[in-house]
Amino acid sequence: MKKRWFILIAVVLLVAVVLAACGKSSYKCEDPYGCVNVAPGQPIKIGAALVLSGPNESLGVDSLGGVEIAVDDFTAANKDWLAKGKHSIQVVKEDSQCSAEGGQTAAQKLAADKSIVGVIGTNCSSAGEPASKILSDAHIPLISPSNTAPSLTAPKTHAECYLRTAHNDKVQGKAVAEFAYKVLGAKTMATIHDGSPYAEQLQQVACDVFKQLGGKCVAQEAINVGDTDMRPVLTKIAASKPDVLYYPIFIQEGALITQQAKEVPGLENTVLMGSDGMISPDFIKAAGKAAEGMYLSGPAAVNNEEFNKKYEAKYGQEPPSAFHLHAYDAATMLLNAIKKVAVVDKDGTIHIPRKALCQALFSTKNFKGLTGTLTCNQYGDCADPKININKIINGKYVPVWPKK
Amino acid sequence: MDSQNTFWKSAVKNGLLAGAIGLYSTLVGLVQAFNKRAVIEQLSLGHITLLLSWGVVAYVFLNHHREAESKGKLIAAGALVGGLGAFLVALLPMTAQWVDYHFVFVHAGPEMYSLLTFGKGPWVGSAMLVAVGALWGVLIALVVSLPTFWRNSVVKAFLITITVGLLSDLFSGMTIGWMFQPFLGVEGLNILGAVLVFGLSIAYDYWSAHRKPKESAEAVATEPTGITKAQLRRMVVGALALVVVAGLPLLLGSYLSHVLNMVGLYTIMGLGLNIVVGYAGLLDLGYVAFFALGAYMMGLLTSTGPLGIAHWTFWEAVPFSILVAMVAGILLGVPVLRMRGDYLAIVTLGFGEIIRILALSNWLKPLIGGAQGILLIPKPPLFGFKIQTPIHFYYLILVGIGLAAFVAYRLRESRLGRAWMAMREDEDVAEAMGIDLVVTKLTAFAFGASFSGLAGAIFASYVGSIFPHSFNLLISINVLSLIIVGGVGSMPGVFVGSLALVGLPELLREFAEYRMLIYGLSLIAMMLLKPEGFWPEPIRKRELREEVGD
Amino acid sequence: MEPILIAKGVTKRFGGLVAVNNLDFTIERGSIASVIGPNGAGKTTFFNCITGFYTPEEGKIIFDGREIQGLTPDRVTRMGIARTYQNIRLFSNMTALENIMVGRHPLMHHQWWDAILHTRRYKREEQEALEAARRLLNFVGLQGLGDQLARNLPYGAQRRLEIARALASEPKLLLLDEPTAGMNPQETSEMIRFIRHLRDELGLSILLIEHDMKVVMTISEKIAVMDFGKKIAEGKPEEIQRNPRVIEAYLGRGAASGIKSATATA
Amino acid sequence: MSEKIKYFLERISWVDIMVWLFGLAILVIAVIGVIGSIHNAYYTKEQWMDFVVFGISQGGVYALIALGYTLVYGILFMINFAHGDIFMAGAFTGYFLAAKLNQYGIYNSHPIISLLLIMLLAMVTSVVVALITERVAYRPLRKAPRLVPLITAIGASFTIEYTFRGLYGSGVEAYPDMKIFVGKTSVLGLRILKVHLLVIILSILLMAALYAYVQYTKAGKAMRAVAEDKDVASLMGVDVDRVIVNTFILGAALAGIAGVLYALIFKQVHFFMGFIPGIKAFTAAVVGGIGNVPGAMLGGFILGIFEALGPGLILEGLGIPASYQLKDVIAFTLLVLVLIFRPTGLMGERLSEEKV
Repeated sequence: MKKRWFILIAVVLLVAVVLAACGKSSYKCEDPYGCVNVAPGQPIKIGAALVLSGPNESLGVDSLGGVEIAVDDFTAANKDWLAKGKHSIQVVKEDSQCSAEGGQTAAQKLAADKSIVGVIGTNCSSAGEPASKILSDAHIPLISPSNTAPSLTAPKTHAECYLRTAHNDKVQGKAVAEFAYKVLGAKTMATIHDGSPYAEQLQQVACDVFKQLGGKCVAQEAINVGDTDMRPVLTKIAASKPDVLYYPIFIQEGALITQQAKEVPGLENTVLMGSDGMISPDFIKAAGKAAEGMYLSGPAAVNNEEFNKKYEAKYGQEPPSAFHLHAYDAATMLLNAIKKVAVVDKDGTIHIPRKALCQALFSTKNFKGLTGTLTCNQYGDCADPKININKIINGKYVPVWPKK
Repeated sequence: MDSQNTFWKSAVKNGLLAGAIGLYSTLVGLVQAFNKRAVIEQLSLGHITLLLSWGVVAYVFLNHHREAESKGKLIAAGALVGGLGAFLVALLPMTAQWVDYHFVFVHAGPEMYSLLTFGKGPWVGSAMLVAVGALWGVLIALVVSLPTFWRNSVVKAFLITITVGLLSDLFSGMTIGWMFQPFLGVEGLNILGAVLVFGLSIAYDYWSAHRKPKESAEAVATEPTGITKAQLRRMVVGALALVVVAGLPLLLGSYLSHVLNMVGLYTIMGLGLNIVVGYAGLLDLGYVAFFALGAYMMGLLTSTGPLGIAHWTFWEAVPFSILVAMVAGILLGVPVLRMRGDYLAIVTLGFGEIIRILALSNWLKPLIGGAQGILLIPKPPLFGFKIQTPIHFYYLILVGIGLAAFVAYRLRESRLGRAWMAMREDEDVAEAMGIDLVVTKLTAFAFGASFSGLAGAIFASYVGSIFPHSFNLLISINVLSLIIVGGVGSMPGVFVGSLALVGLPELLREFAEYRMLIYGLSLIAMMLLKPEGFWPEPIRKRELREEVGD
Repeated sequence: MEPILIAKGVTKRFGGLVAVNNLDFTIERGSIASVIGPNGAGKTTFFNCITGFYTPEEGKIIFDGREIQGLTPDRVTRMGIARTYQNIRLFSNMTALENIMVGRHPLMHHQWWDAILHTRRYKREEQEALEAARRLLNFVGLQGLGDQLARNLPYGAQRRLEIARALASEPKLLLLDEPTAGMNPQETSEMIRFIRHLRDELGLSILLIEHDMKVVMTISEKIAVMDFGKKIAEGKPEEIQRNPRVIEAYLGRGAASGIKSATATA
Repeated sequence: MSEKIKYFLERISWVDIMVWLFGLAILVIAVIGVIGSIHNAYYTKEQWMDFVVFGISQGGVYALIALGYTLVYGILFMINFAHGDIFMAGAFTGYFLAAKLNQYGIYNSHPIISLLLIMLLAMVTSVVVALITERVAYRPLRKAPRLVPLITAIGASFTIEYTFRGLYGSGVEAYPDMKIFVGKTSVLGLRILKVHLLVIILSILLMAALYAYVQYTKAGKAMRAVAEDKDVASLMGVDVDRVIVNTFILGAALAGIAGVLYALIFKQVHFFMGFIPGIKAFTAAVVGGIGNVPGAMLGGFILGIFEALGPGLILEGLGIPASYQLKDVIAFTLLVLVLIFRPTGLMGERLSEEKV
């Protein structure tokens, strides 16, 4: 039997060597980080490291839709370019979860696949921290549609080839505070977060700015994911009678607070505000009538009629969260950059130099995306940071600020 | 005549069961979700799921009646079971025009119906589905009526081929991945690969069944002087194993090494919890607390960010991580000294949650970062070299496992180890044997916690940033499950358990939302199949052996 | 002969029930003494008071010149008292040898660091323990069964293993709780011989609780009879046999209670 | 003299002293917190009463789930980890009926009948899930070491959760408002939400019924006999399997009702909703003394009240920010404290020394 094993291995080796020899091409890669070579008939692979399980899954499903539609659109627009070598574009999905170790695992898996050109992700900043480092070490660009933690693009801590089309928390927190103080005329504000880094950061920024403007942050409370009885914490907040209650959390707990706030004496005149974590048809469904009149901040471009049509046609539902357009832009940016730096051989093989790709991404200027006009700075912030405040009227998100 | 009736009755019953399982996997969405994943050329995992849900029932049923019934009847029964199973599933698309299943079942929609009916409409398609089910049943009946050797071999080869196909994308990520390219499709195996795997599996079975059993005789033969052949063989095998273990990550590439690293971290934790639960019999559901403490200690002491308090290196901080976890183990051990069994379980669970919530709290945010966690935790330096990639960490973790296993093993073979086990068996009698329960319990908690602290410290440095969300109850549950799946109290069992419960789920990542379902089902299945664990603790033979320890 | 154990006015209550009532009892060094009495007379409770499982509300228990009432069981054991249980309580998932080695726990002193580093102290003690365990295994006639799990041993072997485990701590006083329970006449007489052998060979003092009158009468040098927690008689076997109160308490009511207990389990 | 000191020193249990000191320290901190909070006078009297009412209604739900834990534990001595998910199964399935009834207007025109129908469906679903779980995951392992069924229970918990996620989807579904239960009413001068009143009354009624069932019916007596000693009970002619199945049915039916009540208070249902209430209910059962039916009720209410009241009453007085985040810390500390002073729970039988 041992002999048979040897024979088998020998055959395998032989076949492999022959195949490797056939694959030789005329292009010589001079990029210091190497090149991705896509043989004719093979797909160009881009990764999607998104949260595809657990409580924040709608965020990932939403972004994934954006990426896939971007790929469809790019494929349709660049038929000739792809047709030469019979290429297609394949999206490799990885669940990065909403945690550091999830981000790490997804990044490791994508980094191990040498045919991956670039990655869209992650959704949660906690996953983005390790993922950005690992993928940059592998010279694979990572573009996030919804990481909002400032540290990811801070001068000292950013990763070499990490970019994002999402706005920084600081922008949104500021918008909320300004809207509450200037437009609503609120003098006191209370906040609730759910212990997620995103919500915690956002309410902190909002509070800080609100104070700078001259208002008062009367209570900063927190709940835990999975809590259901919000009445005690709301009763506590009611005792300080805030003008505005801001809770930038997610659908489940957000809906509970919205509903129960109506039942707690003392909060009758308090205006409720939330953020993009609750911009979702699911939220309206879960919170019901209680959500009427509530204000939600979010990226200015949430409702793109044309995109929504494509999304519904493809998935049979509305986009479940607020970052699909950012994901669309991220993917389009990546694909355009790939096309820009790629060298196509006579036989149709596409060569993509890695460092050049990364540089091309960072030099993106005045890119007309669905979220606005994107220009990347040296640390990887590409967003056109426009924030809208939406009001829920008859179960629809209606932008009310800034006035056009 | 009567037995005939019961045979057919039970065939119908099994057909209904097959249908129920088929309906379950369809409605839960397994079939549809897996349909996108090719395993062998065009055959998708979705198809396989359906076929397996009928096939397993049919196989078990037919195999049970193999002796008593004729071949023809088996085939007929197989067709009945498979066909009936398929019919029940086909009821969905057939009745869909009148009943709105989608109102309740999210996956019941046109996409699923067209998948089930091969896109041929409810009537033609359903007939096709039933035909496929019946044929599949016949095929299974044919396999069942093969002679024992071939039957087992074919079933095994079938399962192995599916598994290899399922995991085939891992091969391309390996360092030696190019070797496998000719056998892989865009996804999964190609026909060549599938045939090859199937054939190899059968060939191997054939070989191992027909080789001459001379080796067993060899093993018994003892040389009068010095080492026996068996011992020599053990040494050679041990040396080979060492080489393999050392070379593994180089062979597997960075992703699989990463998976092994996670398995390794859980192994360290498992070895620690094994002391608490396996040896001392103290049911601890809050084990993650010490993991968190080790990680946070490492983060605070080494981070180069604003929360770092000492800017030490990994090596300077590790002893403190272990020490802090150990002290915490003792402190949290004191209030539970008087509690037994399940009371202990819920209280430790509470401790684990308390630690996590405190780590998350606004209250302690100025010290440990709250929800924002601790960032910028540096990698361990090593003589001017930086331990950075998963492959590097593999060796670091390997050293950690070695250390933990060494300590656990030596403790087990001591007065303290026996005291732990005596306490596990009967606390009162142990006390009456002169064992100080307080000291014995607290040392168990302390050692268990210190292993967890070590794992946490490595984890923090490995991931580079830690967040309170990483330290949830699921980790405690996972560690407890893996030591029980491996075999309570057994050190090799810990490794087998973490391979099964940490390694496999990592490999099943692409099934995202179905991963936990598979995890839950396999926990139940594993315990039903092997209640004593996959590698139960071996009984130490020492009545007639002279040596003590080594 | 000087006494090894003196109990003076020991009283133990559970709520309203007085399980042991003002009991006085003395065991001479090197003797075999017994406590008998009908079910629920408080014999095992008295045992538990001696071994530290219970703290008597009143009275003193003096062992080897020191008061031991209220001490924890591990301390009592370390002072030199070992016991067995009425319903055998072995460490069932440990081997016979390991069971005995656990019994040697109080005589060993190495700490966890010794075990990890394999210091000389560890090696010496482990070697001694292993040898002692093998010796005891042979002594109780279980040679060759050392590597069996305790739960897999036959009933009689389990009884003897339990005694071996108790002996491993090298006690001065051995308490045996119904050592012949569930044994056939032949096993019983073997056990009688064995208990005598223990005393003669090892010079132990032995206190036993027994139901079987024949065993008690053949083996004991001194017998105390308990009923409802009280000692109703004390003396040599022949004295007890003649004592009218014992006959009344034991036979008169004992028969009735025997019937009752038989119906209760049915 | 020194003899006497030595005599006492030898008999002091340092562990007991340490453990008691530990408990005492927590109590002292709690008292300081309470004094601080009262001194702050941050809340009005009505608000304090509100906290208690919120706590009682939440506690009622906990108690109903806790009963399932306690019943199963009392008989099989196993933690049925999947019980929280059995609760979810009922509530989640009930939603679809509620939605349909609402669609046809029956929901608000015949609220009581609707509610009963929904509860019936929820009970049936929960019972079916519980029976399948028992048959597949627990019964084959009844003779196995105790940790093994614990692991299958954990496996069953995941399986049920993700099965329902697959069947019904991962989204949040919202029970429609039932008009007659919207708004507040006042009882004994307390303002109270109507839903809360309904939940409190129903849960107390159900518990009383259960207690009577266990205490006075033949089936209940058989149950207690099995709990006492399975072997003896089966010798006495009790069908042990049957009793165990009955116990699961009873626990699951209560969980199903609890699920609907929960959905009435909090409106939303989703596949993961059983996990945290499950753990809390188990905690409640232990606080009350696991295996003890009135204990589970008591434990549920106490836990509910502490969770609602504790952060405001204790933590704020200590100057801890965002105190509601630490609600679970209070819950688990309460558990530790109770077990320190009463190792078998508030109403659990004292481990009688006779059992040694």
